[in-house]
Amino acid sequence: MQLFQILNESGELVGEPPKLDDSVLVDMLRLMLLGRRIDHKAISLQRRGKLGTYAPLSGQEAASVGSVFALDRETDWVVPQYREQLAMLHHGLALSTYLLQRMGHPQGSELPKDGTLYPQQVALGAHLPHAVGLAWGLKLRGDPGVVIAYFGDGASSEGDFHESCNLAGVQKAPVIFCCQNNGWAISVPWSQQSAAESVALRAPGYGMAGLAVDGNDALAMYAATADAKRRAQAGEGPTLIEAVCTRLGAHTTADDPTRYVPPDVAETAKKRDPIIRLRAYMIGKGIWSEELDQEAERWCDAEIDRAVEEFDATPKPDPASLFDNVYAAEDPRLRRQREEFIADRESR
Amino acid sequence: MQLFQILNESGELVGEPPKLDDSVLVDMLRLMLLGRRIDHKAISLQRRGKLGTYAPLSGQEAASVGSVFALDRETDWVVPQYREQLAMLHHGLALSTYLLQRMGHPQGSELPKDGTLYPQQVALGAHLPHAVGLAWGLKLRGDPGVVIAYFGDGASSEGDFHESCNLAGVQKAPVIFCCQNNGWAISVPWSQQSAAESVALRAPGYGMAGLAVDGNDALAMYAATADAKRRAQAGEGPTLIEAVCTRLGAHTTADDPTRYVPPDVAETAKKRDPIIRLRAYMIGKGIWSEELDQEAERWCDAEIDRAVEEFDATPKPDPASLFDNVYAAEDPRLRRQREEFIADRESR
Amino acid sequence: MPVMSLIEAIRSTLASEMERDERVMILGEDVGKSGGVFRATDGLQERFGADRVVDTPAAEAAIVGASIGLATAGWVPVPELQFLGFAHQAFHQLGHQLARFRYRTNARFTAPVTIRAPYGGGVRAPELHSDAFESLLIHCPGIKVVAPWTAADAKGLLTSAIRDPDPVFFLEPLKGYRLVRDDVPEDEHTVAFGKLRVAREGDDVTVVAWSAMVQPALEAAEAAAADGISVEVVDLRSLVPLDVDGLRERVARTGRAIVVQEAPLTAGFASEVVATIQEEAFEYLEAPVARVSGYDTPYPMPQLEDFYIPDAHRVLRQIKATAEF
Amino acid sequence: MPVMSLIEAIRSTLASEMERDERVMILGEDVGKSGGVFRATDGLQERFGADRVVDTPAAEAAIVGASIGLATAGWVPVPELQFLGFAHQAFHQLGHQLARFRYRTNARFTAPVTIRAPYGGGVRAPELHSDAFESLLIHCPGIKVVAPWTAADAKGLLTSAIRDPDPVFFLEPLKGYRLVRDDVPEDEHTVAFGKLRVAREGDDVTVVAWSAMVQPALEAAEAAAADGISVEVVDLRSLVPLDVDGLRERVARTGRAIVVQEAPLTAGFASEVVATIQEEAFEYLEAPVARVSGYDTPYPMPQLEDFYIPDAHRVLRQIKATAEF
Ligand SMILES: Cc1ncc(C[n+]2csc(CCOP(=O)(O)OP(=O)(O)O)c2C)c(N)n1
Ligand SMILES: Cc1ncc(C[n+]2csc(CCOP(=O)(O)OP(=O)(O)O)c2C)c(N)n1
Ligand SMILES: [Mg+2]
Ligand SMILES: [Mg+2]
Repeated sequence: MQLFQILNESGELVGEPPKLDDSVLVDMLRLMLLGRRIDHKAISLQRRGKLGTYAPLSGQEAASVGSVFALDRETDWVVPQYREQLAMLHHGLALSTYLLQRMGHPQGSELPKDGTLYPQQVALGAHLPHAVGLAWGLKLRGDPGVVIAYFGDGASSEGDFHESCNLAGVQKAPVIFCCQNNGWAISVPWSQQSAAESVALRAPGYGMAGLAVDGNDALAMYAATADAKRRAQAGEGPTLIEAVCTRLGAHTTADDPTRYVPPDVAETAKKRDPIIRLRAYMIGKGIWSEELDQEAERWCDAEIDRAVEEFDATPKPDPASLFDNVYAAEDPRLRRQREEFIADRESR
Repeated sequence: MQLFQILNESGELVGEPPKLDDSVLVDMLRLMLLGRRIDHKAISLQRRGKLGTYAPLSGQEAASVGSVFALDRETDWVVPQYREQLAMLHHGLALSTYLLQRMGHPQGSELPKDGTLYPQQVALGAHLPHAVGLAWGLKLRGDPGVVIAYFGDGASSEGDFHESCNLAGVQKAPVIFCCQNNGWAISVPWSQQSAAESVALRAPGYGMAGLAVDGNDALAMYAATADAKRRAQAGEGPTLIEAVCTRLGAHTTADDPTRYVPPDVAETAKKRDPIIRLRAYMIGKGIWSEELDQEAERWCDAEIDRAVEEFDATPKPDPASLFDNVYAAEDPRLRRQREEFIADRESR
Repeated sequence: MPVMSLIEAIRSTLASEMERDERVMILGEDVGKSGGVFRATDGLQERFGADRVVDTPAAEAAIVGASIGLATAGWVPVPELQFLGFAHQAFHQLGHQLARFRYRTNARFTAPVTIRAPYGGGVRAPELHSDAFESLLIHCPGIKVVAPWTAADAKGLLTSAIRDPDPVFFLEPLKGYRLVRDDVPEDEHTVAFGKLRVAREGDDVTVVAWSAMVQPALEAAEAAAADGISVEVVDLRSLVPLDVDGLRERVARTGRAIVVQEAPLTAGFASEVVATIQEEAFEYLEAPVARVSGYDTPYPMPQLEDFYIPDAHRVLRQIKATAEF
Repeated sequence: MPVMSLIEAIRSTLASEMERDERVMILGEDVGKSGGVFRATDGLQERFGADRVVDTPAAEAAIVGASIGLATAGWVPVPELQFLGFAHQAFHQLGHQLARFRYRTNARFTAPVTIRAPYGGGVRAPELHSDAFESLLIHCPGIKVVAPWTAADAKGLLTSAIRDPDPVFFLEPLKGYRLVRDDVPEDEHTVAFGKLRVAREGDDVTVVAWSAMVQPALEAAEAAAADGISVEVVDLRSLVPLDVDGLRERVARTGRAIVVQEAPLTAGFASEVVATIQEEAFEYLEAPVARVSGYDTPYPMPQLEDFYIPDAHRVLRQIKATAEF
């Protein structure tokens, strides 16, 4: 399957690069580096019992960052699965909030007020109908915003994927389905997930545009997403982008990939590192350097340290808050349960 | 979209006809004629309150009969939706049983013992995973049988369709997905059901073979199904056949198509009548005649009259039979409910 | 007040709410051009346009799931599921997504979605068209569930549902669509959730019912009167929130209660009502709270459904047994 | 008898049943190569081959639905749902298809399918991984539902389930996988459905629990003994069929009953147990049958789950209240 590529594995141009200010490219690489650092930090926090199960994104930085940078955070929406830390941060989520979420703290559910970010979704593909309805609704209102929905190769097997793509096609909803095909659904390889060579091959079945992109190529992801957005806003409907990328780490901190990932696969994966590729291109372009590496490293550490400080400083949640936000107005039966709960706590 | 065709609308050969004994062609046409007669009879029975809601198949005779004739009743399975009267009859269902089913009589649920016929399915697409599991299971046992699953264009929008096609592809299950695209899901036209030009376009997304067939052409349906069966048995996996056909009547006797079907559409539909087409071909071939029309008519009436007699002669069901077949062995709580039920009936 | 059938009350309420609030939109299978298989949305597409009354593909999970996103975009979706039986296909979107959207986003997002579906048996419908599975929805915290029987309550509760900031499942008794006819207030009419309706006063036994079971309850009460038993009939109409105080008060008066449901016995909503009554009114109870219910079988074939669905005879027998206990 | 953890008992039972009957096959997400996210199927694919231990795509409706067809082809499928929370995606295949297959075909076809799924909270799992929604399955006539707590019962009930001619939902307490350890009979061991287990004898109050709630019930009983209240603890273990006679007998002895469940209160299975007890043992009851339950909220974030799940303290408080009533 021929993948849409702009940078080859050595970071050389093999296609027309999107017109981007150097500063934007720098911001993209910095966010990708931040993602890599967050993985390291989060995994060590998890090992020390300070964080719950964590899903690392190492290897998928270009797929997330390249696509989300092609959108406008003011007007365009991000509807994530659970491995889109970077897209969520880019859309205004505080890193400390993200960490609290991974720690199972209710404050971790806070989303930017009047932002354009949906909550992360644990159920595979269950957020896709939401993304379609949102895009459809924006279009009906004459709102220029488009919606990007992220999900994985495993999620593409769920019925919700199908119903969503089909409805989006019929309504010409301005939604971009961004499937990050990292080749694995926990332990199940793509070859056992589907007999199709590529997820992108499903687009014609919904009358929508589809493209298989080298997901380790940040520029290709940017260009493909920008084009999909243009089409969406022109009323040409949804696009299915398959970002063929690599999962460098485990599925989550609860997973042991050595049980199922063949060593050679793990090896070749490393070679495809999207950060190395973009960095090489930018160095060649003279807009990145070792100094900037160090500068970025300091910035990442500062960002993470600040987030961890806030995280550590966050008081434990009020137990009774588990009764909050079930309904706009608490019904009497639930109120009574809250009161019994408080009485029980006081009896301890 | 180019449809696979062997007979054009005038019944002239435009492709290589399948090698079929004349007697088989005669049987096919007779079964198609029987279907048309059953529709008329059933609709009048329904009007007189002797039958429940009925789903006519007029216009889809070639799609059902052409495909099912390519299969072996002894070894190949039929997994129908609810508009495959003819495929079910061909696979051993008694017409009287079918009528009882439409009347809501429990005896209408009787299926041929050790036959290869599944029950009709009311929930759209819900039978597709069953068909896949069945085909997969037969293959695992080294059984040569293949499975054909019938469903409509509306059902192709359900999540079950997607999950089933994808699983079938991965397991290379010997299943034939036969989508009868009659252009309507009750009042919803295909153009609002999907933005895809054709259901068959979905096949590549599952790594399976797909073909859009002129569903009003019995020979094309036979050939396409025979080929799909060959592939299935050769271990080449599932096939998605889209039978592009026409619904000449209402969705069911409860439906009024004049509310939504444009008159011209209804008119052009008539021209595509699959019976006229096959009959013209067979007359040209010298294997059908007006005498055979009359003979067939007599046969149809005899078949139907006999079925209606059996239907009329069937005693009302035993009320307590509603407790039968919930489990292999009745659990005490249910037994008590049955006893209370009987006591209540006796108290009347 | 004009007399309306249940279906007329629903249709006119949908129309007036769409008139009042242009954010209200309808989506579902066959709701547009054909006006719905029961004509609940008849004429609405002509009147409000194909953008606000939308025929969708046959995909229940997408209908419910898309409604969540439409709500975020500022719409007030009123999706129709053609029959409650097909809500099963959307169950993950109902119980896990729609019901929890406010909770899991700390109220950043809400989902003011009103799902309408016909349910219950008695019209010889095909398989899966007649099940009464309200308890499955009721056990999904975050969704409100209402099940009116009268046309007036249908108008009042549907109006309240559409204006409610939270998701509401609006259950319509299929059997009552044309059968039920009563006076419906012409002007704006809302019925607050969580308040039961006393359909008939009585002193000896309290029969609790909702939706299509109100009718056999009333018939049985009438018959019992002839035998000198004074039966009160309570129409819950709002299942979530449940009128716990109302239940206590009504049952405390009689000391004897029967709960009638169409659903299978085991784990049906009647068991919740029984458990609640005996928790709340134990000291007043002179007899066990009884259940008259559908049986623990799949919904039977149409020719057997009249034997399956509780009728006045069964309710009356239980009234006598409970009264004599 | 060897001491085994719950997960070991499940794994060894699966192995011995696959050994005994070559028609038994396992399918699900990650059950093969990786041996399951909780290692319930660890080593089975190496041992029995990739045809009988199959890694499927992430598609729950297909996993359950395909099992029906596999059964028709002569297999005895034992599908795993990775977490009960994802059974929602397959709900139509469970409640409408699997549960009714025998009924709707007049027994021409049966579906001897045993679905395994971990459920319940207490391990800080992410959203949707901890819900205890047994009552949704219990309200689907045609499926049997068992929920063991001890490793011995896990072996006995899983063996019975796999050999049962009807569909069985086998609920595994996620919290107990490694926590629970007890003596498990080495040889063939079956536990008949529909028989409760008396986990602790007592005379004053009967506490009814199942799955993970057996533990707080036992702890509370222990603590109550110190206060001079003799508490009996009943482990239902088989929810459908329900041991109605056993419940009557046990509660008749004490006249006081408490039902403990992890699920949300409203329309949870506890309400069925309460309704049944008060129907069966009304004359013996000296206090209302009480419920100690999860709350009517979505399952909370992990840091709040210990406050949500009923614990020994809550059960003990109710024991005192019920004893003093
Ligand atoms: C509906 C549903 N079924 C099953 C699961 C359990 N599960 C969690 S992650 C996962 C694999 C997902 O793989 P993929 O979609 O490729 O995303 P990735 O983890 O590779 O980013 C599964 C099966 C789930 N979360 N939701
Ligand atoms: C899961 C499900 N959703 C909705 C329905 C209601 N319904 C019955 S027939 C129908 C249209 C089906 O159209 P199609 O699949 O094209 O089959 P056709 O009737 O045209 O043969 C719908 C929506 C159903 N039976 N099952
Ligand atoms: Mg993946
Ligand atoms: Mg159709």
